[in-house]
Amino acid sequence: MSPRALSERLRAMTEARVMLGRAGGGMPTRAVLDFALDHARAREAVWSEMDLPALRAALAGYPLAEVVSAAGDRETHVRRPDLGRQLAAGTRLALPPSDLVIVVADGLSAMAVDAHAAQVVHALQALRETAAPVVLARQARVALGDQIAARAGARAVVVLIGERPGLSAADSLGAYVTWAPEPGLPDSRRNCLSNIRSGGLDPQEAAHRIAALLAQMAREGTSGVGLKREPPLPGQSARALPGGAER
Amino acid sequence: MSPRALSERLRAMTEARVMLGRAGGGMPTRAVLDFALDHARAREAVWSEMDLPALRAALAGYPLAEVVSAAGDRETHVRRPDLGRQLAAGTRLALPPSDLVIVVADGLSAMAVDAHAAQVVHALQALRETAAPVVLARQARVALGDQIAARAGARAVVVLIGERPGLSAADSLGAYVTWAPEPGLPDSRRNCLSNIRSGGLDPQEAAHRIAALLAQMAREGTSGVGLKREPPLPGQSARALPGGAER
Amino acid sequence: MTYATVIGGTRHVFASLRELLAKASPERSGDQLAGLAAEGPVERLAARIALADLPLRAFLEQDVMGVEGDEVTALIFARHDPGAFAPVAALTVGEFRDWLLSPAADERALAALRWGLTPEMVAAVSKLMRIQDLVAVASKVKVVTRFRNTLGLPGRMATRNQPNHPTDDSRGILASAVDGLLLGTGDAVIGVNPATDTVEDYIRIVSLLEELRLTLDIPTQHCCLGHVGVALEAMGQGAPVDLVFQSIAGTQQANTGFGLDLALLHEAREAALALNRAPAGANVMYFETGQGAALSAGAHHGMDQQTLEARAYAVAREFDPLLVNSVVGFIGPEYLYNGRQILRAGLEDHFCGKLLGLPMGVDVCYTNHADADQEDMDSLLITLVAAGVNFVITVPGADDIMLNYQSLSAHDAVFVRETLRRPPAPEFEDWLVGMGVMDCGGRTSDGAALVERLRGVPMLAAAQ
Amino acid sequence: MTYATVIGGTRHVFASLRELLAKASPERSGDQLAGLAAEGPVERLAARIALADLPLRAFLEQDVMGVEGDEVTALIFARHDPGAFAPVAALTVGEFRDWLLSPAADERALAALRWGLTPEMVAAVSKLMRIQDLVAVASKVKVVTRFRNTLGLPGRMATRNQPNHPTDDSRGILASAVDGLLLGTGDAVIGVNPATDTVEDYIRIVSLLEELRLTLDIPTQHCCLGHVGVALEAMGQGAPVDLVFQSIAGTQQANTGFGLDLALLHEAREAALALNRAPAGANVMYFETGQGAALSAGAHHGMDQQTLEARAYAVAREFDPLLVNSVVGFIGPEYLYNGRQILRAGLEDHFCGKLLGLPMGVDVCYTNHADADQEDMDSLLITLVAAGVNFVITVPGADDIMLNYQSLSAHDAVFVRETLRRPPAPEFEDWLVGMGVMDCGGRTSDGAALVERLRGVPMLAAAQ
Ligand code: B12
Ligand code: B12
Repeated sequence: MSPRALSERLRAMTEARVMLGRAGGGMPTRAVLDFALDHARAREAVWSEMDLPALRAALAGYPLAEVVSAAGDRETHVRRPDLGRQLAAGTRLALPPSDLVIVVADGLSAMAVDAHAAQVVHALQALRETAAPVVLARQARVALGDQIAARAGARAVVVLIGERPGLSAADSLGAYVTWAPEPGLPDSRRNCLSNIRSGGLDPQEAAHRIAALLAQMAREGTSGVGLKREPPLPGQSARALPGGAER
Repeated sequence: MSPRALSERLRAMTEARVMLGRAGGGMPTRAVLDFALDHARAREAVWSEMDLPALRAALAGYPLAEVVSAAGDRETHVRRPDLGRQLAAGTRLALPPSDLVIVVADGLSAMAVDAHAAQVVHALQALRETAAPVVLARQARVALGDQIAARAGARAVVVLIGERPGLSAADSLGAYVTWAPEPGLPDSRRNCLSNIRSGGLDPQEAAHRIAALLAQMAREGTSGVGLKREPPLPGQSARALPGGAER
Repeated sequence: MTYATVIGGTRHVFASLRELLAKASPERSGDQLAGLAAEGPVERLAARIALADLPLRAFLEQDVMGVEGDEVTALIFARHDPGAFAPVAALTVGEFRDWLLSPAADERALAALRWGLTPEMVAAVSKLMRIQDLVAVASKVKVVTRFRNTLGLPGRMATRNQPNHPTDDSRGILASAVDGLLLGTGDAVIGVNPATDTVEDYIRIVSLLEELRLTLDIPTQHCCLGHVGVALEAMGQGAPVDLVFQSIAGTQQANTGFGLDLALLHEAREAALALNRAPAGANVMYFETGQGAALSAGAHHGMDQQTLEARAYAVAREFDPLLVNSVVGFIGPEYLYNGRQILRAGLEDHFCGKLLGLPMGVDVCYTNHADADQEDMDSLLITLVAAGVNFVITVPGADDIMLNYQSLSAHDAVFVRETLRRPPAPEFEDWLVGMGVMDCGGRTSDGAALVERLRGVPMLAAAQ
Repeated sequence: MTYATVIGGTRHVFASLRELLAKASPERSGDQLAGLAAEGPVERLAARIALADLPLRAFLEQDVMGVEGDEVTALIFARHDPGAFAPVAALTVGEFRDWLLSPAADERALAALRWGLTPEMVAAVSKLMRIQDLVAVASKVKVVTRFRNTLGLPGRMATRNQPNHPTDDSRGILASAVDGLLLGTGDAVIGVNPATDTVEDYIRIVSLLEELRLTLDIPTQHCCLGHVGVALEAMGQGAPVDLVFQSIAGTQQANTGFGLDLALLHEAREAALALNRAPAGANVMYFETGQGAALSAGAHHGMDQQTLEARAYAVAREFDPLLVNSVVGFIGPEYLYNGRQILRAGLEDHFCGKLLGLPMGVDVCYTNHADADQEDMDSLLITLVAAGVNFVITVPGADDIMLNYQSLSAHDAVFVRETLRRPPAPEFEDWLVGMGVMDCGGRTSDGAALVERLRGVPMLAAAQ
C-alpha cells in the first residue's frame, strides 16, 4: 500500500480529521485555518438565537406556545444551567390538554433546532392521532421540559434540544424523552437519542424511535434507567443509565 | 557581616522588596500573600472613583466646576485614552476669567487625588494673589486639561492627576504643567513632576516647584522641552524631553 | 469552628473549613454556580491568609465534607498513615507550601509522604500556590506505572490515542487509531469512548484493538471506556480486556450517579488481574475525573469543585491505576469558564494527583461554548510538560467527532517530542523507531515500515 | 492593490497590505484603539486566509507603510539580502509557515536567512502561527552575543538585574542589585532605569555599578538606561559605560519622539566601541521596544502594533546589540488588555526578534490597570523558556517601585534554573558557584562567599 493510497483509504473510513499531513512538528497551515474556521462557526452556533418566525411558520399547524427560561440571555444561559431549567418568573402557559408535550429548545445550538426540529416534529405528529402541543423554549436546558409538561398536565414530554456544537457538526439535535415528568427529576429518569443531523441519526428514523420509546414508556409506566432493556431498539440500546458509555 | 545583618542592612537601604527569603525556588508564602494583597489594593485604586463630596467640601473656597471626559465610565477610560482626552459631548463650562486653571483629574488612581490633591491645590493657591478656578475632572487623562484651559481662555493649566498605581504606592499624584494649552498639543509641550505622595515628593514642595515652573514659563512664553534648562530646580531637572530617563 | 482574617479593618469570617476552602479557591465559574465562591479578590485573599495559618492536622481532626456515612470520606480516614504524615505534622498549610518548594521535599521525601496526605490537605495547599509552584513541586514527583510498557519515567511523556467514532464504527475507529500511530501516539493506551453501551459493542471494540495491537506488535495496552459493569460482563465472556476503565467522582452520592461503588471497582480490578494479560504487579485500572462532575450531579455537598476533585483521587489511588486523567475542560464553561480557568485547573489537578501518588495525565481540552481556543491549549500543554505530566490525550486533528469537544491533536505530541524533547515510554519509543515513525534523533519520520506492516490489517488490506 | 477572501458567501475585502496585516492580527486592544482591528473572528480569519496565500515577495514589491522618506523603511529595503532570501523566495506566507516548522529550517538555515527577511514578512507569518508554532520555531534559532560573558547559548537563560529606585538613590540601587546577585541574577546586565535625567546622575549610576562589578569581580556588564544623548555626553566625560541603551520604535516619527535617529545611534555605538572596555568584536548596545510605543506617540501611520514592533527590530539589528527586549506588558491595557494578550504578544515579539537575528529577551511584566497577575506571568515565563528566550528582567520581589509595574522577581529566575533547568551564562555560572550562590548541581545556596565579599563594598561596610 503506498502512503498515498493509505492516506486516501483512511480518510474514506471516517469523518474524523485523519491524515492531515504535517509541517515538521506542527499542523499544516491549511489545516490550521480550516480548524479555525470551523471553530468560529461552532462558537457562532452557541451564541445564535432560534429563527422564531421560521419555526412559527413551520409549526403553525399545531397548538403552539413560546417560553423563555429564567436565564433570560445567552451569556447567563451558558453560565447558569440551573436557571435554564426554570421558567422565567411570571411565565403564563395556556396549552390544550394533551398526553404529550413537545418542547423545541435551543439548548446550546439554536442552529440545530433551526435545521432539524421541525422535521422531527412533523414526523412525530404524523405518527399520532391528535396533534400534540409544541412549545418553543429559549435559553432552555433539557430539564425545562419537566416544568412545562407539569404545567400542561401532560403524561410525557419530548425535548428536542440543540446539543453542544462540535467542530465538525454544529447542528446536532438531541431528543430527551421523559415519562411522568415533574420538576426536580434526575437525568436518570430520561432516555436520550443523540446526534440527530445529516450524517448522523436521520430525523424520520429519530421520530420512529421516539414514538417507540413513548409506547414502551406508556406500557411500563416509567422512563430512564428503569425502562426494560428488551427489546433493544435497532442500533440504539434502550439501557441508558448506569452502564452507559462514559462522558 | 552575618547574613542576618546584611539582610537588615539591605532592607533599611530601600523600600524595594529586598531580602524576602525563599522557599526553595519560590517566594515564601508570607511574601506571596503580601504581594497579592498589595495587588488587590492597587487594582482597587485603578477602579476607584473620586470622593466628590469630600473634594467639593475641601475646595469650596475656590471657583469650582465639574466635568466628565468622553470616556464616560471606568472601563472605557482604561481602554480608550483618546476619549479620556476629550470632554463629554455637550459639556458646558462656566469659569471666571483667570490666567491659570487647575484641573484635578482622577487619571488612573482616584485614591491619589483623594489623598493629596486638595493639599497641593491649597498650597498652590496660597502662593497666588487671586484664586484660580479648579475643575474636578472624571475619567480624565492629562491632555483633557488642554481642552478645559482652552475653553476657559487660561494661559496655563496645571493638571494634578492620579498616576498609574504601583504595588507599593497606589496614591501617587502627578503634576503636568502646560503653558498656552490648546487641544492637540504633544506631551513634549508639558513639564512633569511625579511621585507626589507621602514617601515621595511632598505636596508643599510640589506646589512650590509648580509655581516656580509657572513663573519660568511666563518669562519664556513656553513649556516642555523648549523650556531652558538653567537653573535646574533642586533635585528635579527641568529638562524633560528628549534626553529623559527611559520608559 | 470559624476562621477569620482582618484586612484593612474589615473582619472576614468563614463559618467552616468547607467554606474556607471554597472561598480560598481561585475565581471559577463552577464555584460561583454553586454559590460557594468568594465575593471578590479581597475576600478570597482573606480566606487564603486564614488558610495559610491553619494547621495541616485540622484536616485529620475534622471531616471537611461532614456527610455521615460517605464511603469516600471513610476511605480517606482509613487510609491515612500517621507515620508518613509525621514529617509535616507540625506545619500549617502555608508552611507546608514552603516545605514542598524546599529542597527537603525531594523525590524520595515526596514519595514517602503520599499516604500521609489527605486530598483535603493537598487541595488546601494548592490554593496557596501559583502556577509556577504547581509546576515546580509536581515536577519533583515521580510516579511510574507498568503494563506492557513503562509510563511516568522522568523526562518522558506518553499519549492516549483516542480514536472515537460517533457510531462506534469499527472502520472509523481503526482509521483514527492508525492516524495516531503514524504520528507516534498511543503508549499510554489506545482507548475508545464508546457511543453505544452494549456488552456486544464493548467486546467488538476491545477485540478490534487487540487485533490491531497483535498485528502490529505494539508494546502498549488498549481500553474501551465503557462502564465498569459492562467491562465486568465482557470479561466474564472472555473478552481481551487490558484495562478496566471508570469515571469516578469525590463523593459517594456522585459515584452512585455514575452507577458504582468502591466494592464494584474492587471486583473489576480483581477480574482484570485474573486475566493475567500483563506481567505480575502490573497496573490494570484507568480512571477519569474532572472538576464539576459532582456538582453536575447535584452531589457536591457544599464543597468547592477542586477539593472534590482531589477526593476523587483518593478513590483512584485505592486501585493502583496505570492511568488517571482529569478531563479538565470537557464538561463546559459552567464549571471552568475560559482558557485561564482551564489552565489553572489542569495544573491543580495534575499537582494534587501527583502528590497523592497517582500517575496523572490530563485531557488538555475545551468545548465550543467555553471561551477558549487552541492558543490556550498550547499554553496548558507547555506548562503541563514543564510540570512533568505523565500523559495527555490526542484525537485526529484535535477534533473529537463523537464527544463534541476539542482535545489535543497527535501533532501536539510531535511538538512535545521534538521541541520540548520528551520522548514516549522507552518500549514504545523503540517500536516507533523500528516502524520508521521516529528516527534515532527523536524526529518524526514517514513511518515507512509501519505503512508496510499495515498491509497485515485485514480491514485496510480489504480495500486494495 | 486589494486582497479578498470569500467565507460562507460573504466577500471580505482588504484595501491594502497594511490593512490585511492589521486585520489578520489576533484580538488586541491597541489595534482596536487605533481602529485597525478586525471586526470579529470571521473577518480576522478571512484576513488570515488571504494572508496565507500572499507571496512573500509582495513585501519586497510594496512599501507596506507607504510613508515617503521614512528612514526605517529605507533601512529595511537597503539591508534586504536577495541571496539570503532565495531559499524562501517562491513561497507564500502560509507556505513559509510550513517551511519554518519543517526540519529543513534548522539552526543553520535560519541563521542564513536572517538578512533575507524583512520585519513585515516576519510579522506576517507570525500572525498565522499558534503559540506552539512561535515556540517551536524560535527555539530552533540561536543568537549568541558577547561582552564579559557569553549570552544566548542553547539551554541557558540569562537575567537582567534591574535595581531601580524612585529617586536614583545610590544606596537604594545598591541594595536591590545585591538582592538580585544573592539570588543569582545579573548575567545579561545590571541595568538601572534612572528616574532623573542629568548627565551627573548618569555618571554617578554607572560609576556605582562599575565599582560593584570590580569589587565583586562579576563577569557581567552594567548599564544606565538613560537617553542615548546623555550616554554620549557621559562617555565624553570619561564615564565607565559598558552598554549604551536606547528605547527605539518602528517608524522615524516615533523615534523622533524619542529624540533620536539612526545617525545618533551609530555615533553612540562608535563611541562605546572606542572605549575598548570589552574584547574585540563584543556587542555594546542595549535596546528596548514594546508594542504600542508608536501608537502612543501618534506615529503608527495606520499600521498594526505588532508589525511596527517587528520594524523596531530592523532598527535594532543594524547595531549588533548585546541585548534587545520587548517590555511587553509595561505600557498598559490600552495596548495589551490582559494576561492573554500579553502572553501572545510576548511570544510574537520573541519569535520576530529571533528570526531577524536578535538576541531577544522579554520583560515579563504587567501594570495594575491591566487585567493580569502573577499567574499570567508564570505562564508567559514558562512558554518563553520553552521558546529559548535569551534573557528576562528581574526586580526585587517582582515590584518595580520606580516605574510602577510588576516584572519578574529574582525568585522566578531560581525557578527557571532549578525546575526548568536553564543555567545562566557559563562565565556567570562559574562565578555564582564560586560565590556559593549556586551549588554544582545548579541548586541555589546561601551565597556565603558572596556575603563575605560584600564586606568590601564601602556603602555596605560603612553600616557596621
Ligand atoms: C455534556 C454531556 C454530559 C455531561 C452532562 C453535564 C453537563 N454539564 O452538561 C456529563 C459529562 C456529566 C455527562 C454524563 C453522562 N453522559 Co453524557 N453527554 C454529554 C454530551 C457531550 C453533550 C450533551 C448536550 O449537549 N446536551 C444539551 C444541553 C443543552 O442540555 P443540558 O440540559 O445542558 O444537558 C443535560 C443532558 O445533556 C443530560 N445528559 C448528558 N448525558 C446524558 C445521557 C443520558 C443517557 C441522559 C438521559 C441525559 C444526559 O445531562 C445534562 C444536564 O442535565 C452528549 C453528546 C451529545 N452529542 O449530545 C453526551 C451523551 C448524551 N451522554 C451520554 C452518556 C452515556 C452519559 C452517561 C450515562 C455516561 C456514564 N456512563 O456515566 C453520563 C450520565 C448522564 C447524567 N447526567 O445522568 C451519551 C448518551 C447515549 C444515549 N443515547 O443514551 C451521549 C450521547 C454521549 C455518547 N456517548 O455518545 N454527559
Ligand atoms: C506610562 C508612562 C509613560 C508612557 C506614556 C504612554 C501611556 N500610554 O501612558 C510611555 C512609555 C510612552 C512614556 C514615555 C516617556 N516617559 Co514616561 N512615564 C509613564 C509613567 C510610568 C506613568 C504615567 C502616568 O501614570 N500618567 C497618568 C495617566 C493617567 O495620564 P495619561 O494622560 O494617560 O498619561 C500621559 C502622561 O503620563 C504622559 N507622559 C508620560 N511620560 C511623560 C514624561 C514627561 C516628561 C511628560 C511631560 C509627559 C509624560 O504621557 C501619557 C500620554 O499622554 C510615569 C511614572 C509615574 N510615576 O508617573 C513615567 C514618567 C512620567 N515618564 C518619564 C519620562 C522621562 C518619559 C520619557 C520622556 C522617556 C524618554 N526619554 O523617552 C518618555 C516621553 C513621554 C512622552 N509621551 O512624550 C518620567 C518623567 C520625569 C520627569 N519628571 O520629567 C516618569 C516620571 C518616569 C520616571 N523616569 O520616573 N512614559
